[in-house]
Amino acid sequence: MDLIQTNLLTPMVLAFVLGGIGARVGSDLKLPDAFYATLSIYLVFAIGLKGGVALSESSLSEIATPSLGVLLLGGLTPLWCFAILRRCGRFGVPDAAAIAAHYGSISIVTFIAGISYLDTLGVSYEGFLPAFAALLEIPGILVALVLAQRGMDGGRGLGEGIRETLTGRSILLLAGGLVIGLLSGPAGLDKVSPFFVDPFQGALTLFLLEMGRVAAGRLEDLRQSGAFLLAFAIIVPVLQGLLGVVVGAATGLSAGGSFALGLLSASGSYIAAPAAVRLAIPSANPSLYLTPVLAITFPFNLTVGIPLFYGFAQWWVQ
Amino acid sequence: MDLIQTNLLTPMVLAFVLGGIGARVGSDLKLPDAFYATLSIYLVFAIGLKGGVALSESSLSEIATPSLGVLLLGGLTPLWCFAILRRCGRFGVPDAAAIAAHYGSISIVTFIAGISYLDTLGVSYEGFLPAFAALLEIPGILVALVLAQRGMDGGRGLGEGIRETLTGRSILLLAGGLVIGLLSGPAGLDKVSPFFVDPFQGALTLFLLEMGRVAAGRLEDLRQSGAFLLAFAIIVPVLQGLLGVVVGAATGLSAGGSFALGLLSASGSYIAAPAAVRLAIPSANPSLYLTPVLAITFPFNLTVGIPLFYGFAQWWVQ
Amino acid sequence: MDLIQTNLLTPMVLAFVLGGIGARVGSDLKLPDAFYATLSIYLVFAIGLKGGVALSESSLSEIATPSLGVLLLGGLTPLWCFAILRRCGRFGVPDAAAIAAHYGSISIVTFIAGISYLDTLGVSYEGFLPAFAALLEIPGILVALVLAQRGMDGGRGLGEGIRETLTGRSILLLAGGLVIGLLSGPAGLDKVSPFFVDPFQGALTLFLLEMGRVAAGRLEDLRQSGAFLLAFAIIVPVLQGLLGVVVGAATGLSAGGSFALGLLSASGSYIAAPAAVRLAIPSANPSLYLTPVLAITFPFNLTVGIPLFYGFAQWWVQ
Amino acid sequence: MLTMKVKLITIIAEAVLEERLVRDLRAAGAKGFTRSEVRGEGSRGRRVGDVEGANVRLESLVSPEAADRILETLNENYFEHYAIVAFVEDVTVVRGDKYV
Amino acid sequence: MLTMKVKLITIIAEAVLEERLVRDLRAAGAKGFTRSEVRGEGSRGRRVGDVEGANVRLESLVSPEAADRILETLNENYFEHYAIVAFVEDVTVVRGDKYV
Amino acid sequence: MLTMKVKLITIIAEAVLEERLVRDLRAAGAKGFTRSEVRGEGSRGRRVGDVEGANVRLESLVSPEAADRILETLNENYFEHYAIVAFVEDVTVVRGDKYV
Ligand SMILES: Nc1ncnc2c1ncn2[C@@H]1O[C@H](COP(=O)(O)O)[C@@H](O)[C@H]1O
Ligand SMILES: Nc1ncnc2c1ncn2[C@@H]1O[C@H](COP(=O)(O)O)[C@@H](O)[C@H]1O
Ligand SMILES: Nc1ncnc2c1ncn2[C@@H]1O[C@H](COP(=O)(O)O)[C@@H](O)[C@H]1O
Ligand code: NA
Ligand code: NA
Ligand code: NA
Repeated sequence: MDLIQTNLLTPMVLAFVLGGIGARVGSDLKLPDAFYATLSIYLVFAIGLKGGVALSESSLSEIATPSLGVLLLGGLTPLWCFAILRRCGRFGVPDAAAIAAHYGSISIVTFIAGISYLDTLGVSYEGFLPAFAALLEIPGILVALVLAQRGMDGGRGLGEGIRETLTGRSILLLAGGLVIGLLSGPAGLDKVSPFFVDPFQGALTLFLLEMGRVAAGRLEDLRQSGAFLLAFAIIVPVLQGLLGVVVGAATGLSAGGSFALGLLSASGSYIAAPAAVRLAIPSANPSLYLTPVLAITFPFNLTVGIPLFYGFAQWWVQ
Repeated sequence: MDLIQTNLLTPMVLAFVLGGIGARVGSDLKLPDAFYATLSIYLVFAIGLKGGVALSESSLSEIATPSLGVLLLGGLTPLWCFAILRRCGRFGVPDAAAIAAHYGSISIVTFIAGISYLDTLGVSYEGFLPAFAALLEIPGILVALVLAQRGMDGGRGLGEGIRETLTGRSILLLAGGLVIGLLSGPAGLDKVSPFFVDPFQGALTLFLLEMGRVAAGRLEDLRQSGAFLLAFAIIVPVLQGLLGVVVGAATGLSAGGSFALGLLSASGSYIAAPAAVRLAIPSANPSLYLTPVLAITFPFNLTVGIPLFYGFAQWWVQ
Repeated sequence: MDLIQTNLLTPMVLAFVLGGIGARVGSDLKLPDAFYATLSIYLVFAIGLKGGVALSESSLSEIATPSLGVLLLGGLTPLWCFAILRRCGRFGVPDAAAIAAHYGSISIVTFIAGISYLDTLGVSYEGFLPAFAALLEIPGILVALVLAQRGMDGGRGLGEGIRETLTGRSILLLAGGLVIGLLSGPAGLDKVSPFFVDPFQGALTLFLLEMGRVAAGRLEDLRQSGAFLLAFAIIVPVLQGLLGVVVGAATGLSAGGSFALGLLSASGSYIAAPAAVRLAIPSANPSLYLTPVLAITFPFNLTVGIPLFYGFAQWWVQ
Repeated sequence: MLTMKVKLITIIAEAVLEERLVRDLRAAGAKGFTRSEVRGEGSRGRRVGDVEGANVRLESLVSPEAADRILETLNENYFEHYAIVAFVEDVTVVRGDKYV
Repeated sequence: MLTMKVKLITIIAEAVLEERLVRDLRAAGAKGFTRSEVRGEGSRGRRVGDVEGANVRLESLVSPEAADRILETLNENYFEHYAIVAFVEDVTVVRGDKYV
Repeated sequence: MLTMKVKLITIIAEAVLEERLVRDLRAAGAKGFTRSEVRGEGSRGRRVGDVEGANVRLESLVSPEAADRILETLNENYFEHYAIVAFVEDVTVVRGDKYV
């Protein structure tokens, strides 16, 4: 309970709520698109940079085992999501694959919020975790696109979808930030930390203000998604989160690291996946894949998921 | 005299002058609209946040009396402004009401500049002052819109104007920031202060650079407003400022707090009021209400008003 | 060698490379135009501000001699560039003058990177150097425009080009920042340094990410410019850089200051000059003047030029 | 491929009117519209837009009757007091039944 | 001064399609085009654009045949599944051979 | 409601020309205009716009004579050396005397 409170009454989470309220009362609390885009570039690049510097202080052997676990997780998630959506949800192939792609991939902002949470609690974690975020972003999307292919005719979509995914901005910035952090090391980070490190949580607060607005705007579409998808958007993240913690612990991560891996698995993508899916699976309905991720799973993880997975990780890793 | 100098030779005021000069020599010193909008969101939210945290450390009894004074001030200002403009200025109802709305409401940027001034001098003030800025922004506009109604036919304008005012971005951000600060407290502020607190005055400097440009662009319209309005735009703020200080002191505020309340009363709105007035009183002439506020009162308060009201507050509150 | 490494493996230079790679693989790593414009305003104003504060602590006699050297350098550079381009390069008058204008003027971002380099090494330099950047930006362009005039008919172009140059944003911001820094002094800077000083290098990193993208986009045009221009774009900066160091040392600057002056001379303008030239010399081909400056000289100076000129300055000034 | 003629109405107005105009468009029967941010100068000089930053440009594909209704509304409610212009032109679209 | 009639085709679509549409324009024979960022609402409600931020507006001056080819392509590949509208109109240009 | 036909001229050009074009528009008799920021690619490839960030799009409602004058000016002073296109079309407006 205390864990939840530590998480809920932060400026970040509260700003998310404020953004949602603003949208509800019809206020123009909208950040300019240009600033929203800039903030997301900043956040992703900054987390990559910090990760890279931490990576430069890690040994390959520490990273090898957990990496395998992460890749496995990324590849399998869309498979079982797809199966559930087809069997239990009775969704068509395109919609099932589209939703599976989103839950197979990850939300970097959710991850960033989780890391901020650990920082607040003063809990340590493996510095190379952002590399896992990069690793986990892509395979889920690719596997799901291949699944979709079975139910479609054209081949143009898949190729383009894969290219889009691989050259996507967030991956390139995260990976680029990692490499830059790796190469320039702590001395390099020192020079830029008053820009990329210190103001980070504040920038995240403003970003979440806007996310709240966007998520609230999606709420109207919830009826369209149906009860099954609502349940899916909460139950699957919970299961994925617990599973991620277990995989993390099994591959030797600390409690903090296992928590972060769990949170990553629990999160659903709303930047890379939508763009790729829109191009590769045009017949899938965006309301079905975007609304649950944005209006249910993201706020759920932000508020309940973070303390839940952290509590579980603490209890499990001992 | 020394007080003026402390105020005039700051990067903020000088940036305002630079922006004005840039506009005069025809240079393209314009900040992108997106950044200007972002800066104003940032500044208003940040001041709310800080205020909220301070509020969380105040007791209700401290706030009750001054709040009453503030509300009275907000409701009465447009009444006597309206009367002066009608009687002495011979303005029509729409224009008089429009101008009264602007001087009845407040300029949050002027307030922010005043707070920065106190910070520079190391003078303490009641932390809950930003709440007063929020309280003072609205009633002046509403009262003036009601005044305008008497001279108009349609009812659509008033309703919309009131809705606009209440859900306006600056109020929501200020109030939202206050609540977030209140809930997350000093610990929450700590996490985001490298973003919302430390760089604040620098961001304000850039904002004022742009304000200078905008204000200078208005100078050409001064002829249109006539000598009466020019005098009004200086004399009324001075009277309002002195009155605000007296009210502040009478309701128990410190010298710093009384100064801030005076400055608030002296300031005229150029964000919330214009939008509301434009929709609710279409027949009022924007040059008549916007130019004095932006091109006279704002620079006057920024340069002369701040040290003047501070000097008076110091002398009065003893 | 070590000097190069100190320079190459910084987040700034690496971000430039990342931006270039992003453009090459067709990723949308583009910063919004509005943010790019904002960053450049921020960087130029910040460097001016810091320079102004430093200037406020310098004596006129320190500045007089080097200023003369700087002005001479600025006026003569386009002359000999023009001669080389006409004689050896066989360029027509408009193109030769256009290119000469770019190399006669300076790149403020290159200068900023050089200053950051000195800061990293902990090497001291004359605080009034930013004033030289302002001094050096204009004369090179003006001289080149006059040269172009001899081969043209209209008079409209020149006048407009000169006006454009003098009221250009970067000059006004740099000069304005200098004056503001001068007037508000160290106390003024203190208030805004968490915004203008501390995050500076980080902001520069993001800016260079975008510059890398833009420069890489120009690479395709290199074929058009021909081998002569490629060589010109490296050899001339090297000569100019060495010359600048010598002039700096001869007029009494420290090693750090001489280096900075050398780097300034070596750099080519890609903001002020293109705009002025485009208006004043319409018949010159933009690919011929912009591509070498942006795609060759700028990256060259950023990576090789900075350590080269610094090494030379160290060796020469003793 | 079946093409069809419809009307394109473009409205440029001070930003403060944006939400009202959108409601008016819908009320007159527009099925969709597109907005963008523009800056402008007109016969009545600069306006509130100065501070608020911008004008808004709305364009909507509509039936000829809807176009007339919109012009009528603009004429009655806005042209006198606000900074606003509007113009209508003929355009060809595919699947035109979507707009009318 | 020789003027000429050409076609102006305007496409408004969800931003994710931008690069594809540009390729299609070129393939159909467009010699140039202009893009801008817009926001919109249409018959099929809000779309992916919600997150990605915006729609894109492409306009291109082309020959009548190219305009037809582009409409054809849009009709076949996009209209069914994507948030997109397109319209064609007649405009007068100078030096029209640049566009056809 | 009295409608009237006027000309809409649209100019898309590299941003560096913005102020000049505005002056030319006024000189040719335009009573107002609207600007927006766009990006473009044309027959002459990318231009200075690359660094400066953008093209500018100017649109102005004018009389037929003014439209001709403007095209003439563009033809004489800009088309050869600058990245610029312009086109004219017929549009219907209310209270057309404001524009001519
Ligand atoms: N002749 C015109 N051509 C194009 N846009 C115009 C014209 N006149 C006015 N505008 C636009 O409409 C807005 C309001 O104009 P006005 O009502 O004349 O002040 C201006 O800011 C311009 O964006
Ligand atoms: N009738 C219309 N007039 C103008 N733009 C439209 C119209 N309908 C749709 N749009 C634009 O096209 C996009 C896609 O519309 P739709 O395919 O109807 O969802 C919208 O976001 C609008 O920007
Ligand atoms: N065919 C075209 N259709 C629409 N816009 C064009 C076209 N050609 C050129 N443009 C625009 O005009 C600018 C200059 O083109 P250009 O002079 O051909 O290099 C381009 O950047 C585009 O924005
Ligand atoms: Na996931
Ligand atoms: Na007031
Ligand atoms: Na130079």
